[in-house]
Amino acid sequence: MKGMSMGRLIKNRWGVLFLVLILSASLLMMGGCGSGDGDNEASDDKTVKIGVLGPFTGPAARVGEEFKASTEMAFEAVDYQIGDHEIELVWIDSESDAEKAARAYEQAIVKDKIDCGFLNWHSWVSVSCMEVAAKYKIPHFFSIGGTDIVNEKYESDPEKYFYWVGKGWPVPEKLSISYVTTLEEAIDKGIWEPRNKKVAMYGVDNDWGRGFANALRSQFEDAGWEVVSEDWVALGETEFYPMLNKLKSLDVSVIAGTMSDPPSVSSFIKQSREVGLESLIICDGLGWVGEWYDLTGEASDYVIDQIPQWATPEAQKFASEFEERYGLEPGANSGGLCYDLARFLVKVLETCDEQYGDINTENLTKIAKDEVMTGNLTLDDGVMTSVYQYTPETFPDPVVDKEHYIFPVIQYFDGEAKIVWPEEWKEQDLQIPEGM
Amino acid sequence: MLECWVLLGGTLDSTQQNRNPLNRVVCNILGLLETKNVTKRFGGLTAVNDVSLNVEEGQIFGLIGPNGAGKTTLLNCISGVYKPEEGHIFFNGEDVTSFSADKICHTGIARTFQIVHSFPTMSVLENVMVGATFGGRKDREKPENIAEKMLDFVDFPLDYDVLAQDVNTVQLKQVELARAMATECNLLLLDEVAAGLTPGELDVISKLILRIKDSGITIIMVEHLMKLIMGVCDRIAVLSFGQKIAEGPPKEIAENEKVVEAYLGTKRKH
Amino acid sequence: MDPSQIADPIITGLLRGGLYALMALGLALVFGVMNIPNFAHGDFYMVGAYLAFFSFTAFGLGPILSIIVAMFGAFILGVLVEKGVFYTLRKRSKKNWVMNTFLLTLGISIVLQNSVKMLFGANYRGVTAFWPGTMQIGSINVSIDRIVGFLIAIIAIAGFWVFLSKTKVGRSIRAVSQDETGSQLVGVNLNWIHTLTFGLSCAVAALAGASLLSITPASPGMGLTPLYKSWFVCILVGMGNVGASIWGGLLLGILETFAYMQFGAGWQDAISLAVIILILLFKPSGLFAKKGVKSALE
Amino acid sequence: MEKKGTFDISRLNGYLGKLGLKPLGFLLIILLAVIPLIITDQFWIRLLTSTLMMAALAMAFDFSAGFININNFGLAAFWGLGAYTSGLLAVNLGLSPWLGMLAGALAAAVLGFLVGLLTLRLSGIFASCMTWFVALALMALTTNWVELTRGSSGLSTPYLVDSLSNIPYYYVMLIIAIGVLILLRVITNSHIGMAFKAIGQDKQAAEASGINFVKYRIFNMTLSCALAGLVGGFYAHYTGVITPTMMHTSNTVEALAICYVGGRGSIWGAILSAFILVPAMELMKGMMEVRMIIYGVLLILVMLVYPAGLAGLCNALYKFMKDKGLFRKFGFVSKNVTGRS
Repeated sequence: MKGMSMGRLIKNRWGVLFLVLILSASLLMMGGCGSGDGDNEASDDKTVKIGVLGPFTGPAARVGEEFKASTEMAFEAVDYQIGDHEIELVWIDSESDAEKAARAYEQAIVKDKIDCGFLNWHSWVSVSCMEVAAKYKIPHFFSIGGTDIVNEKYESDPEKYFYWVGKGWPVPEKLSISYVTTLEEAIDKGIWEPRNKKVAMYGVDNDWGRGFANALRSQFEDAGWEVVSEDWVALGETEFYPMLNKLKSLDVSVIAGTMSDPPSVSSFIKQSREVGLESLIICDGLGWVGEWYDLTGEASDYVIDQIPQWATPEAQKFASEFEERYGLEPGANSGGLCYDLARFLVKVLETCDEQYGDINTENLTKIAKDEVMTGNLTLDDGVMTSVYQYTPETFPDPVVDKEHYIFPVIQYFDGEAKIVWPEEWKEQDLQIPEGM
Repeated sequence: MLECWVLLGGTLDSTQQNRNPLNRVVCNILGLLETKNVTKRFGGLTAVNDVSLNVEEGQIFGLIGPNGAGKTTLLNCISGVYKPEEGHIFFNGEDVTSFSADKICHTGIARTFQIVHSFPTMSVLENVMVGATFGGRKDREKPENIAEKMLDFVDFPLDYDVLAQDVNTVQLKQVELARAMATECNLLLLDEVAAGLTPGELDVISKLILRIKDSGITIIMVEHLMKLIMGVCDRIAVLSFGQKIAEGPPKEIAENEKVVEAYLGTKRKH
Repeated sequence: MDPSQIADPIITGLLRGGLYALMALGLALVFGVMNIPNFAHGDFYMVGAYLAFFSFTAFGLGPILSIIVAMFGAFILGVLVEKGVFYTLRKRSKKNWVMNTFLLTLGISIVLQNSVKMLFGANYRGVTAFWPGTMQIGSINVSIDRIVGFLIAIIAIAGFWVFLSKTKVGRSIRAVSQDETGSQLVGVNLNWIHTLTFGLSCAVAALAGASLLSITPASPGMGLTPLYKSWFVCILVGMGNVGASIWGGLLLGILETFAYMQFGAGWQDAISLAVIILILLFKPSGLFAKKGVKSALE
Repeated sequence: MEKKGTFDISRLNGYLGKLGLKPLGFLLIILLAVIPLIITDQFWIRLLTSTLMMAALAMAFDFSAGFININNFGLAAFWGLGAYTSGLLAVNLGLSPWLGMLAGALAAAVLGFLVGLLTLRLSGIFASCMTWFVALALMALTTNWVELTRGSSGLSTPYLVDSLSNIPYYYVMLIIAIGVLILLRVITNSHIGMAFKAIGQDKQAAEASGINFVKYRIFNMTLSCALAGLVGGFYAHYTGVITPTMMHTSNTVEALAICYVGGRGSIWGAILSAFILVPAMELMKGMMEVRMIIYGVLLILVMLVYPAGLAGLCNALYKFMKDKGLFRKFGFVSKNVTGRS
């Protein structure tokens, strides 16, 4: 066989040049970054690295933004300094996906060598990262993801999974009961005479949505309501006409459920108004992120939600400071709660420094076991709710009652939340739209 | 693993059948290829209507007719691209009517296309090797050697390593012929091999066709170009609107009134 | 069975389907004329939504004007992409054109999506409504936005039909889609037709994205769903059959709505895909395949 | 193939040739095998593991795209199918992850076979679309069949080995990747590879040359999907959790980009480009969008400027050096250097 000519193989000199350039550039880049990593390893052990897990991109990116801001604010307050330790935050992006989160978390452990983990939003991410934390024995503090599924996993092997130290949010049933109580009280008082006692459940199709709706479902049934349907929708779905028309034809007095991503929840509320649904809507999580009212408009009037309010002066101060710095209106449950939990973490770090003189994974694990889980260490000046405390009985949930941790039930009007329950905090009675 | 698969898969390349000498003898009497009352319809249109042909071994058999007469369709029926609705096709005495295109190739019928089909990013040699590897018997010499021989045979003028996408039409036709012959066929179907060629190139191709015939391969050719057909064919059949209207040696056909009426008449306007 | 149980999903489905039809029309056009399987089609939809959002909120243009701005913006972007990328490729090679352009459109899609993400973040940007209010159709209430969206789709499709069949340029486009070499012989300027077609297709996608803004808020990854839905439609009716993509779009809308009602939210994709796969199993060239136009078959 | 050489090295070359390898490639494989002895940082080991995984996926992709001209746009779904099969079997029936990997490959092979049948009558780009639709349907099914798969919340799966170290995973993946490489190289270098190329480029001519289109096309689809499933089975027990998003088209696009930058139709080009792109992308993770834009621009530029990709470039360089007689000095003499296949 005769050889091929060079000219045909390399049809295009510029092409070759271009590829060679790309090749060498990538190799250089690899080399450069590689050596950079080597330096990190040698950093002095006075630096404490905290991996902050949050949905920084993906459908819940807005929550991630608030997480970032609140955590920064809490650590700026102590100037990123605990004793003579410097705090370094490592952002771990969960992308709202269990698998990606687990990968990123493991990456942060092996690459960035974090000393402990902090925060998280979704419970399915909790479930996957719990495994990673247990594998590497890294304590992870105050993840918000709160459904039963996290508790179940913890209880399946408390020894192994206690590294997932405390949840920032109790199991849904502890909070969702307030909705049923609110409605029942309104009926007792004669504020509302529902045309029937039928309720339809809906929810985003994941651990959170199903866990919440299931808890609420049995609570409604216990109170003598009939649950006539259940609908699960995919994360990010924005088309609800068929489902809402079905609910409308079922003629229920109440529809109750939750969705956690802004496009879904706002489309749902908006479209419920468009199809003329004549039911009271319980929508847990509508107000979780700041800009919901821009998306729903007046369709959100009369919608019932459960969210802590910026009631205390400290809370209002935090909220206005937050808005000033980041140009975002913080959501109470994302920004606010995160701020409290970050301050709790600061307290944990300080305690660790006082007791052991050194902050590292091992000592933090001891603090988690001896102080946090036992209820010795609490945060009692939270901006969102009075006291954050874990006891061996409630662990991994925080203590939930009116003195410790509870959220008021609210109803929206013109984008403003009015507290309708409990009695002590009430701003007005539950309002019922005409004809319901 | 690979061998296993081939074993399990049975006939990845089914070996050729009907090659025993006794069959051949019978065939010589019956003719190498016979179509019996072949009819092919597309929806309401009958493209080939009740056509019976008998092609004897060693002939160059011409198939002519005006545009849309069903010549290419008949060729496609023989080569297994279409299945006729009615009628049968016998090759070497075997009924091959329902054979798929690749199986037809294994029985010893090869073809070329009206618009050249090639494997553009393979070299010319590889193009021909495809035919030698998959069309021929397994126990022959190396496909590479066969391919080189075939390219030599068709006088392919360029380096055999050149890619098929880089050669011109007449060269592609040569490659296609070489590929078809590399399948070790007994019968070669040529579909308008002269289309788009200059008179000089035409000369090259018609000489080549005669050389192929001399090597013992029977040829059926569909052609528009009268000069070529009359020059090389031993026998000619004429199709018009799907039906065979005449058959015979070239001289007879040229004088046949029906043909002049149906075919040559329209041809002159061209 | 209550008649409204059938009528309601059909109405909802039609309203959805109108915009699928519009998207599919653009896709089919580019495939028919330029032989490009455009996988960046959904991203022009996204660009349209963003343009409409900013014109509506930041510049306070009215809804109609915002939608028009989105259309023109995407048209210009489409022209730039065609001139910059496809024209360059066309000059360089004609071999394996379909596959190569397919990869190019993928690249364009990645670049567009991530540029938008970089510029505007991953936030959702939507408007409450272009035209507040609802309307009763049959037994159900429908927002005015949806009806206007549907009307826009119908008008755009009708406009396209008139353009393609009555104007000289439109006829040239159709000629190119049927026989490229032939139309060149009769003096059609191929480069110009290609650029125009691609631009128009992008404009149509952006039109859909802009008119749906109040239903689907703008976000960088929003284009994927409309993209694969328009692909369903095109393959369902037979690729290259531009006219039939309208029926395909409406059909898909209705099919999805029924699946949604019967099996619950989330299942509509799985069900409609299964149905389409079944249809293609028995009729691989599509429901309304035309003879002589490009088809999916070997 | 094998030319008797006076030097041992040329005989080695001949043996490697049978496995579809070149001496340089063989050296690189040995290098990869000893890397964990040199680099102990777990991060790098993990990075190399993901790189090998993407390389294996890209090779499986190339097996279809580069030969029978079908871009298997649903490859990620077959990857996910393998992962879910293996994960579910391990979680519900307690099947060993090692067997689970094979089960994953088998499940993906079965679906690949069916998709092959389904797309039989469709031409290249439409067959690609069809695999995509099947993949979307599979992803929708996995997401919505919450009772079985736990839906978008993700399925927790047991780890493959009970160890904090990532080195065992690295070696398992290395063996899989090399296995995939050798298997695919051997197949594509044989007459089967020629048949693939032929049916990919011209179906009619291939059939007229005696190639059974149906068998080869389905064989190709089945094998390529099975390999993706095998890698998926490994992945399920590597991360410990799988979600339906792993079936997302963006993962296919990643494999596709790696395959095309590597140069399609070469198989080994995919490994080369994976080793450049995956680490580069990982190290740029801080700039999420920018790195994706680089991906897109790279894809466009490769298609516009140098479609032969890295493999084509390497072959050209090899050829150039051979023509200058640079190899003869070192005894690297081999007849079978056509630079292609």
